[in-house]
Amino acid sequence: MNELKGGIIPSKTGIRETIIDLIEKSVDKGIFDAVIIPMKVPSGDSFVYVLVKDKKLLKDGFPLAPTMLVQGAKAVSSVTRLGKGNMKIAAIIRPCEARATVELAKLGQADLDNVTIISIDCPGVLPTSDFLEDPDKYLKKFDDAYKNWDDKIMRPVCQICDKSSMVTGDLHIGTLGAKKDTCFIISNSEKGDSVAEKLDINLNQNLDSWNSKVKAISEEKKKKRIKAHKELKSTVSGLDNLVETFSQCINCHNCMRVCPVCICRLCYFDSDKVKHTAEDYLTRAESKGSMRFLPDTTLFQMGRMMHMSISCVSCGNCEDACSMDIPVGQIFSMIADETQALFDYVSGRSLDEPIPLVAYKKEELHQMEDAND
Amino acid sequence: MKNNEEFMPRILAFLCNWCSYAGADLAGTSRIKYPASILPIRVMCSSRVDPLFVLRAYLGGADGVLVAGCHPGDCHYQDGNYYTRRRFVALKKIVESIGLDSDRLRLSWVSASEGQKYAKVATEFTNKIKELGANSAKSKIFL
Amino acid sequence: MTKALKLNKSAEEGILEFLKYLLESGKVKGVFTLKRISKNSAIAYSLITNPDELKDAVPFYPLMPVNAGKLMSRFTLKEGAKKPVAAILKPCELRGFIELIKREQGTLDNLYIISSICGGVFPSRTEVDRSAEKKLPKYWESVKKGEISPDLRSVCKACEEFIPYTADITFDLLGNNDIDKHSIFYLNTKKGEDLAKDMKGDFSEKEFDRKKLEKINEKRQAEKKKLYDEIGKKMNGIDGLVEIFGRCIGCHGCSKVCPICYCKLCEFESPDSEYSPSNYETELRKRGGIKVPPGTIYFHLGRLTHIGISCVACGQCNDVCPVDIPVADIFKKVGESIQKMFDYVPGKDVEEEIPLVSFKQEEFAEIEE
Amino acid sequence: MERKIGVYICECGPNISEKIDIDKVIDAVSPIEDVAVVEKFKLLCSADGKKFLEEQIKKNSLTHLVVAACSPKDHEKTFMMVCENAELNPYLFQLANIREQCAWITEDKEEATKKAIRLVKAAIGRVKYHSSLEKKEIDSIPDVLVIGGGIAGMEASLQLASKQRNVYLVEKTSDLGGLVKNYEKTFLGMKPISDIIDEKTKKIDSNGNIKVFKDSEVEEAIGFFGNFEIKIKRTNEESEPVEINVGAIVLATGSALFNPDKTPEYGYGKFENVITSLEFEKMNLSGKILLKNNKTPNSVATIHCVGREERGYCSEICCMYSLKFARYLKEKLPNVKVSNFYSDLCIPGKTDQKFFNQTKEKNVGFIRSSNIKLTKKGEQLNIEYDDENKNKQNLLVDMIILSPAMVPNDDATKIAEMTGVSQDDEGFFAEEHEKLNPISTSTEGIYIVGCAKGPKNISDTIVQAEAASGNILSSLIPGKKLEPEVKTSQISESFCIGCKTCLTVCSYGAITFDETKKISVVNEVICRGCGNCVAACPSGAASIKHFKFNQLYQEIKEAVK
Amino acid sequence: MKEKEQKKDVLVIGAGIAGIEASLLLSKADRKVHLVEKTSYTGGATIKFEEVFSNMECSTCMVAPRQQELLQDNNINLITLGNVEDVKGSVGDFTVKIHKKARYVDMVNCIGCNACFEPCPVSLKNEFEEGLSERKAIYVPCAGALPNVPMIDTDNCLRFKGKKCTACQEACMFEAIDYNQKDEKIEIKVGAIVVASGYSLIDTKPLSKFSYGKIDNVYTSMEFERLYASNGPTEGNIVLRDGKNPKSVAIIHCVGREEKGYCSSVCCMYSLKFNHYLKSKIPDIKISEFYTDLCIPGKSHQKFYEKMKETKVDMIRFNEIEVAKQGKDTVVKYSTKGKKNTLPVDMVILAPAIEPKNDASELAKTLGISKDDYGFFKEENPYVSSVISSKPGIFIVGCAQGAKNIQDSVSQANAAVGKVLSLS
Repeated sequence: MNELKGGIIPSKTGIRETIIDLIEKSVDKGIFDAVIIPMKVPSGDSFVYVLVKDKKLLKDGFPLAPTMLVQGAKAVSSVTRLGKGNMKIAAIIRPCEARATVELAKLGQADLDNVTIISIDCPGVLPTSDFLEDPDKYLKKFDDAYKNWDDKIMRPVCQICDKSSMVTGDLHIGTLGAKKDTCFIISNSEKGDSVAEKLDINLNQNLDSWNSKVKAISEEKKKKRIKAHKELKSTVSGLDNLVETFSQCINCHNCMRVCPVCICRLCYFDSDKVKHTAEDYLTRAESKGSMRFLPDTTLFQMGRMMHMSISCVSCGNCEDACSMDIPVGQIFSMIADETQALFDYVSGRSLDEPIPLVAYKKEELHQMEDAND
Repeated sequence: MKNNEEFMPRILAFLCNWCSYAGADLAGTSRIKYPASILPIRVMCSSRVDPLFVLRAYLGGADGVLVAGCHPGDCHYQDGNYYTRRRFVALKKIVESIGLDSDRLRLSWVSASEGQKYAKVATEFTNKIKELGANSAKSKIFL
Repeated sequence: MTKALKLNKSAEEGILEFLKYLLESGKVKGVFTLKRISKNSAIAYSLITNPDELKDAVPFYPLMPVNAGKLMSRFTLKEGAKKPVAAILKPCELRGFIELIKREQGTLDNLYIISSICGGVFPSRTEVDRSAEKKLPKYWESVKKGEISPDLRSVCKACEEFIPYTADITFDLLGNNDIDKHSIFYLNTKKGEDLAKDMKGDFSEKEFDRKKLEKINEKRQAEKKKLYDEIGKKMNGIDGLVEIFGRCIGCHGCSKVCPICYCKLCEFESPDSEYSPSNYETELRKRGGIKVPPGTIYFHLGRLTHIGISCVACGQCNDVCPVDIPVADIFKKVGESIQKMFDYVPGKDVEEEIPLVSFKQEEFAEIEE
Repeated sequence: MERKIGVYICECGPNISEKIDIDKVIDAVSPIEDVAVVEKFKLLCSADGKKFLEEQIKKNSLTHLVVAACSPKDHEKTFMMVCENAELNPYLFQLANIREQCAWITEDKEEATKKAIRLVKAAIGRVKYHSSLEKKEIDSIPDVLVIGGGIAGMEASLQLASKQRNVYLVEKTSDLGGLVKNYEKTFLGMKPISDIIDEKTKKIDSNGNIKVFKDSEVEEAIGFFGNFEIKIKRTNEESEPVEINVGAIVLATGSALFNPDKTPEYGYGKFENVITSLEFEKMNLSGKILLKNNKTPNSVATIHCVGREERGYCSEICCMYSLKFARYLKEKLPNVKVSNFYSDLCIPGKTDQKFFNQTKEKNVGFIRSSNIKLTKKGEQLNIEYDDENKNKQNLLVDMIILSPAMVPNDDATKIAEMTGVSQDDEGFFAEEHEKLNPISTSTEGIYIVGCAKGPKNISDTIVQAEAASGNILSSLIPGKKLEPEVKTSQISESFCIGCKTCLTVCSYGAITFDETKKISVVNEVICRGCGNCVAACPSGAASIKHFKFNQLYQEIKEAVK
Repeated sequence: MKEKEQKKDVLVIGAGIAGIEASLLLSKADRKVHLVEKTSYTGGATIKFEEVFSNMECSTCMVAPRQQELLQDNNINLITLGNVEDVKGSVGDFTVKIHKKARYVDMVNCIGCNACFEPCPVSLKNEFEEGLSERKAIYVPCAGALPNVPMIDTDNCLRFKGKKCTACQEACMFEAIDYNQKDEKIEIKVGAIVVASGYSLIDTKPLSKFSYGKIDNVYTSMEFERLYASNGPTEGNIVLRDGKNPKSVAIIHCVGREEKGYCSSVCCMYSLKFNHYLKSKIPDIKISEFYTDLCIPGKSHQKFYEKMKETKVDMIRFNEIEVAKQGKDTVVKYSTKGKKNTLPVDMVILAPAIEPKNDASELAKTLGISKDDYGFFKEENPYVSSVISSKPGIFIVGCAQGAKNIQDSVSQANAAVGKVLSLS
């Protein structure tokens, strides 16, 4: 991966303000017409994405929100799925959201021509259920945790995320390794370059301290990740464990609905293809004396793995939305790492990488074939 | 001499082709005056008016929504307007019991010969909406 | 007077014995009920065909992992049951099922419905945090006394429909002080009597104690009033709605678990509900900003127009909402208000037409002022 | 494809131009995306106007047309013609009504202009989503099935049968003529009924294009206007049903008489010599008007309106035939004393009253009465009744004729269900529109005539039979294709969940259910395009051409912007 | 032997509901129809009614779409202000001469903006509104009349009385007004003729006992229809000539029945309908219906009657009846069951018998068809068909053949079409 270029900008008041200022400037300069940015909801106890044009409203923008309820990729997709439109839009999202966005673009669910993705060094997000218990308290907790890059209170998947500073969008705001009252701004595309240029930001400054810090963190996290996955595997692998794990699933399919890369209008597992006659169900039950109803919970989860683990960005939204606290997110991040590794693919790493399952190389995966000689 | 400050509501009117739209036309041909606040939308039968349209209009910022069809028993399609009536009372009740202003929704039966009545309904409704003021849904961003 | 069967066994054992008898006698080929299905004692609906499997069955467990009405629909959607199956449903599950049948989403063929005078259920959360088990003793106490257990779902506390309407057999629970001594089955229908016939136990003519149930109902009504007042305060104008629904993330989990929502593809997920770039431009011009994905309140109001008339207020939607919006409380209140207009009780009678697809020539004259 | 929308605003002389600032409208809509041309014109519906539009469409190779002018009721068709002439699909056009519902309803030019702008914008927004629609054409079978071989059925058959058109006449009994064949004479002019029937029967027998099925019933009728598939089966006989295809069906299944058992006060079945009008007709036809004891009656009373209260309607002809009975009696038994017990005389029509007066002159008694009760007094029957002033009276007679209400035939419901024709509260077949389509039903191509749709006399029955043939002859023309409604509903197979909501609300039986796929299907030939099913469908699976979701939604959006 | 070719075109006389329905149906069969209407508008009597019994359907909603269809139908040649002057030939080949009065307003150029009315200096009683409102010398009978093109009433227009007035012409922006228009003589060849020339109500003045014309507040049923019509002179507000709402009304059936010698078959029903009219506008009004025999045949009619009875209408069966002044009051003097009574009322509505149009016999002569004793066109034989006149190829429908309701008129219209289409 080629070296990223970037610059250093002042950040006295705090990263959120810095970003807002940056956006405001750009809006004034006509670089952007509208911004996709998290915002506090009127009830004050949650955050959602808002597409903002009005500068007054922009003030309420809340980058780096403590929670991730709507995955930013879904927001970008919702705005651009039917076409890029005439507005130049900036999307202030997290790295995993940026990566999901890239995946969606590949799947024709987003048109990024007019979108400038601006990601941020991400400390992770809080589990929604925790946050909702006491929003104010947890917001503070989050901000503290952010300051000293402490992930203990974050989503389990965030705690083992080794891509929290991965730059796949156009611009990236780096805080890791930044000197006091400054932060880094990294460009990853011509789009990014031109924005920086219009904002008179010199992109040829030294990023070493950011790079090294990011490297260190992601390596450490990588270790944690592998370890965690190993443990998880021991508890969930094997049919019994799997069934046990998913036994509490109530088929609400929330996981699928909040998953950024589950794009089907009508999920296969909601379609007629999974509906059977009473007789069929009964015979199936008779074969074992008793059958959970609805059956096929595990099939559903594994089916999803088949359908989207290749594009999974381990954002943990599924786990967060699961009303039965099944560790879906962790399981999927584990599976995803493996399936993606197969093709040396990292979901959302780059727009130019085709999704493995819709492409092939002549010479690959022989290890999976029967020895034929 | 007209006061430009005065708030002129924006009222969407779904009119059935056979009775109410004809009635509205008659109001015009008879040169009966009523506020220009009413924006007619022609449908073949009032029963085509999906309550969701009314909701979209309401949340989209229409200050009022009028649905008008043939008098009960006169439906050009036998009994469409009876269904319209049920859907509408249900919708109005929903809007009301969820704490929104159900006075912004109105159902009327206007026959093809009732130019007068159409104008009357339009005027009354407009005044009603003027009392209620603009629909604040217009400016909400968290809808 | 309806026939009643009495077994001198606690409710728990009684029902199981009865089910066992049904399976063994071959009167039914399957029993559909709640069951512990895993080491960590997860409770889930199961279709049991082997009598031995009944040992883990917990028919009256105060949990509703899924609204079984939806499951029965799934079970009979493609084709009604060919062999007899007994299903133990809670009253609101039964009503949900009936509403779905009215919409061609299932049939009662060969189903024997066993329901109970219901004491309500816990939020699913309690199973997640494993607190359900601990809460059980307290729960059964209040059931015996005919009181409202503090651990119930908000809508259960406020539920007046705890007596099933169309069950073949009604099991006497709520307000029955002797449930740990004996079990009473009310055999409401011919089908019900046939099931119980030949069962060892004492049969009698017995009517359940309306007066007692009336008392219970009064408590429920009081709760309901509280619930409505509370939620009613919030449901106040467009700002009130924004307060309530503003944080909805549009996962549509509520509709997914709703026993009435039955569409293959929800209209609110259809192409018609997507915003085109120009739509967004319009909205921004109008509002300066717009939540994405948009259309939250539209979705909930719209869903009300579709299923409010049939909402059985089971509370599933409350449970699955990832952002704790009191969907069920709102739907119960609003749903009831329209049901009242047509004095319609969803799921009361399978023959009764859904008001919105029928009409009377003389009605609602007043609507057209 | 690139859109090029032309917007043309009609000044309509001063009517629009003086009330609306047209230039402002032009400025407002010109910048809109896809709008290629915006122009005003003095009078677009004039010959010049039409020519101008046509040229504009061609010159600018427009893909969509918006005209802002008068009400669609006035000139929608006009401008759609213009489109056709300019080879632009007429459904790619939208008319904004800025005259009747804008210019003419306010004095406030500013407001009118604002409204006009909205209306035109709405029209533009809508038209963008219009799509070309083509007229459908379907082949049709000119042949006709007539059910019922009474006067109505015979008349209809005769008038319909021709070289290019076969008629299948199905009669459940073993001979034609229906109830009427039991009568001796008509009441108008006292003409022999046999003449009428014999004449028609002869004609039918000799007509090669009429195939008569006696002792037969229609077992199945499926399909739609122009293409019905019919199964005819012989009653009480095990034989394969005959299968025929017809384009239209005439229901002339007649009526029956109210059963006086339900009104015990008249002692029917209890006392001898109390008979129904039909029994009397038969007796009279046999030539021998006799009491049970074979004596001739010296006094006969006719009681009108038997069962009227129970049924809730006046059967229209009882008064008249009761008068006719009096004439029969007076002719055959000159000295017999005849009295009529009636409540209100219903003798509409220009000649009926004359007939009444003539009858009266033959000293026939007319007694306005209520609360009639029959008892037996020796050999005679005693009629107890209240007279006009509510005084109790009575009268002794030898024979009593009851004039019972006319009621639908027993098999009416069966036939209704088979054909999908609806019945009114009384059980008679229901008209599509009581006044403008008194012969048609809500199922296009099925017509109802004679007493099957309500009591009436022979003359009116014949008129209806002819009316049915009028409808059929004008719509089912051999070799001519049918043109069903263009703006019909459709149901998306992939979205339909099969809840049958749409079936329930459709008044025309245009939606059927595919039991294998478990989804609803619209028969576009039957659909009238009201859109009720679209609003009823919760899945958004139903849509209706030219009033599609997006077409209306864009209109709404622009209007409330 | 070669048969001489049959003309396919059809002449329909009268653009009332029967004529309209006949024409539309014929056009559907691709027949060219010449529809000759005496007046300047279509819709006949039916469009004068606000609602029609027994389902109280709005008459305009019912008829207007058909009128629109008619005007836009290329097969139908509508000749308004037309009069059939001469008919020669026989079935399959009639030659018809029509006198078309000039309208003096160009049907093509006029867009119906009505700008020409206001400046017209003449104003007189509007016949369409039964003289209850005024019209100008250039006018359409009522708002929404179709075709929506005014005519000039040359008997009253100043210009046609030799004055120099051009007010209407100046007001017209579309050069639609053409004083030089001339009456036309049109000759057409048709194969068949449908006569739907309609009816009128008997003149009630001669029936002095009803004091019509003598007492202000005695109205005919047609006047009352217009009083109630929302597009009528009072916009549907039921008021007496002094502008007050009546508090009590007497509706008298069978006016002129004795004299005519037949029952007009629709009066009972429309009188009951009036009862509904009155109650809907003036709920606490007192209504007395004076009738002799209630003639409400038809399956839906008695139900309607019973519904009306619930509104507490006073149904009085009279033997003799008379309307008179008693001091200032209008009273109905009547005898029932031998007893004499007097009832003071604010308003009296007469339900006069239906009779043939005054020009019926003239038309009969022109057509060469026979009339019955009452002057209605005579059907050859009701048991062959009531729409067949004495002359082959000429069919008689609607009230021109005898008093009847809309449904039966339309049935006859359809029947006549059946006859026409099965000719040849």
